[in-house]
Amino acid sequence: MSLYGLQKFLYELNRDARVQERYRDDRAALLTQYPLTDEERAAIEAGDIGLIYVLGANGQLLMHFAAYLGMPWADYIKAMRDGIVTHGPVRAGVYTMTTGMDEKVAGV
Amino acid sequence: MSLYGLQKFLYELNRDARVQERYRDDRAALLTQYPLTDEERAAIEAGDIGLIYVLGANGQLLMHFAAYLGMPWADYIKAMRDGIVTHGPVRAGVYTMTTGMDEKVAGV
Amino acid sequence: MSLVFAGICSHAPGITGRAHMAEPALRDEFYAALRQMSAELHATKPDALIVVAAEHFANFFMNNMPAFALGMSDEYQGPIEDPEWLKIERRKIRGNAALSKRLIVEVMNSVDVAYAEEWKFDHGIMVPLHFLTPAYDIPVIPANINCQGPPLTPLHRAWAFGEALRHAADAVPERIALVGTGGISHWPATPDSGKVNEAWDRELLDRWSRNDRQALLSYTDVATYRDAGQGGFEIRTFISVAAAAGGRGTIHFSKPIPIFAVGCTVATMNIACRT
Amino acid sequence: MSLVFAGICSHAPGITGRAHMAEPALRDEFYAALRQMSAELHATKPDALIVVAAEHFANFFMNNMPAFALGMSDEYQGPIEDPEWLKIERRKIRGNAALSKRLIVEVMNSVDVAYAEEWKFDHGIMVPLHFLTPAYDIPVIPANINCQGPPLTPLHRAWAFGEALRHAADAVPERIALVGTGGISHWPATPDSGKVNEAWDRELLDRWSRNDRQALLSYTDVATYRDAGQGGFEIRTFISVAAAAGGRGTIHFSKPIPIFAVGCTVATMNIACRT
Ligand SMILES: [Fe+3]
Ligand SMILES: [Fe+3]
Repeated sequence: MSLYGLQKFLYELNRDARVQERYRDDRAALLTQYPLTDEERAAIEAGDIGLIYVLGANGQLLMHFAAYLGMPWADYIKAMRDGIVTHGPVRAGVYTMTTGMDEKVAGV
Repeated sequence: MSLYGLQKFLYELNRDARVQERYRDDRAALLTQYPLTDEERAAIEAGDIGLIYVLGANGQLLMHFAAYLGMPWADYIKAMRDGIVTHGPVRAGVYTMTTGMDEKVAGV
Repeated sequence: MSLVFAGICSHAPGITGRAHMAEPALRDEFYAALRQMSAELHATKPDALIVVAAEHFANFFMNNMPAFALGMSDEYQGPIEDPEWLKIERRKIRGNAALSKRLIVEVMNSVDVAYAEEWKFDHGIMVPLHFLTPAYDIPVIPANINCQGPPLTPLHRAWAFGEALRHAADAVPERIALVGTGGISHWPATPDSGKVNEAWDRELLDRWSRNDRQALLSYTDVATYRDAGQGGFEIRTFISVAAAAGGRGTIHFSKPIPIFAVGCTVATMNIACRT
Repeated sequence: MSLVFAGICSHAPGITGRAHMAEPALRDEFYAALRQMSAELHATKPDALIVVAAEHFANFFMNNMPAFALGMSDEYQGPIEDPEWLKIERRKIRGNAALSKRLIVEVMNSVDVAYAEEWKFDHGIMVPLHFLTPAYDIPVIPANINCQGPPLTPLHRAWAFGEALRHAADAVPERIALVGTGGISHWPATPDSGKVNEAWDRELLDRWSRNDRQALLSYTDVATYRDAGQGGFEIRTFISVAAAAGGRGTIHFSKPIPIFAVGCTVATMNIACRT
């Protein structure tokens, strides 16, 4: 249920200008609307893309949050790699099976 | 597309406390978010249940708006009957085929 | 393990919300039939109860209107309506996400169901639960059929959905109960609210009790609307239960209660072996 | 009247959004193949273009995740993403609600599609349109398959969806074009972004070109994930097109462009008579 809340926040932030407005102006209140663990809430507050990836958020949601935070593509890819180094393998969601990270196939 | 906007407003008002809050505090701004004709917007502003029924809103949406406006069940049924007398037959939606209104089968 | 119980009942919000306005003797007879169904349901010791409900625009809208939906959460809420209006207190209702997922994967082999990891129950589920599981002691798996916003789910697909639910119930180790809820002929939330076509209802319930697939699927939406109102579109939920159970039905209660805006119905069906 | 065109192409957001980072000669060869497909598409004089796209959580979420969805509006918008990020300007795109409704009613006879009276196109539809109908001169009908949030739509149902679209296209008086869009093997929006399994892609496209139903439906999600990444789940869109067209396919372009995070593909299929 918790990854559900994390992903729903990302979904609504991505598609709704009003949620983006509240994210800027009233973040704490906004986040109380989603069922989030403390770790998830802190990761969102900090814009910690690497941790959010490890927590299991789908990249189709996460890449737009990274773009919203102003992160260039190469930094976004690097943040996910760093997340795995810091926090270990992806814990939930469709990427739990993802393996090696020694290739830099995108060239970034 | 317009009945769609009218019904979507009712749907979101029915299920979302934040929309209800904006309906109370910031109605005009809230209503700009929905594609509405002037007639639809005026009917919502006035809480004109009879006209909204004639405009085609589904009763599964409309009955909750009537309840939200504090209208008892008998008044809600009467408002729809009065709407047809005042504005003519239902113009769109699933009730366009609805016929007579001479029976008071519900006893209200 | 298998489907262990199958039944149908009404769900109109007036059943609880306008209870005080009904003729007491008639109302209490209806309530007693619902309580009897509750006893029969519990006697089958189900691990979960699938409630096949009808679309009322509580969770879904025409921006993404599923022909069929199934819940996939460990916890639901209800009623979504004003509790004062429905006269049912708002509460959490236990689900079973893991069981839901196994059922959904099975159903998806033949019916393209949308899944929903949250769901706010409206009167279509809360009214039945209020009588059938008043202690909320059986985990619920909500299901939905689009009976409200055209294009409506075709009747033969509602039959296919029932068959798919049966296959799924038989494929999991748990004991599964199934209740379909809907009005038969009725004109809810319209100026004709309270009108009932008793002859049409008798014929529908006769076809249902005989589990006459061909007769059940021969209704057209145009004729149903003419004879049974837009509320008549909800026969889809009853059709699904007939397809799932495959047996013969027994009508325990069937009388119009106009202030409830529906011909109130309580019926069960025996579970036939799958052929 | 009938299905008049069938094709497939890639839709990765990098194709437009990171165009400046790609090797120019390779990129331009790919763009030329897309423009050639655009010319072939226009030559068939379609009245509407159905784009079968893959779920990316732009319009739908796990609170109501349809296995299949079809748009039913006269007007759509796109891209939903930041136009700067995708490098495609935000605009309105013409649809055809009445035609959508007739198609949906036909499709619903065998596939339980959700309908959507609004839809904000993401890169999955905007990138193909940017190249295929740069003047936005053909009304679009968006379609969606859940390739993203498990439980995913089974492959054999994606085939059934393609067959249903074909039946529907043949049942309406309009000339219908169909484009399926998706990556083949790819690991989009992951640390492995840019990785491509060329051998797997060749095999998939070979099965697709031969329209080998059994071979196309023999992939399992576990094996696809292992060999082709989560992006490989999008083969569902290609499978639908093969089922709809029923003919043999021709691959016009198929090369990895790592910065686009996908093996870029352009292919068309001839329309076989229905048996
Ligand atoms: Fe109902
Ligand atoms: Fe994609």
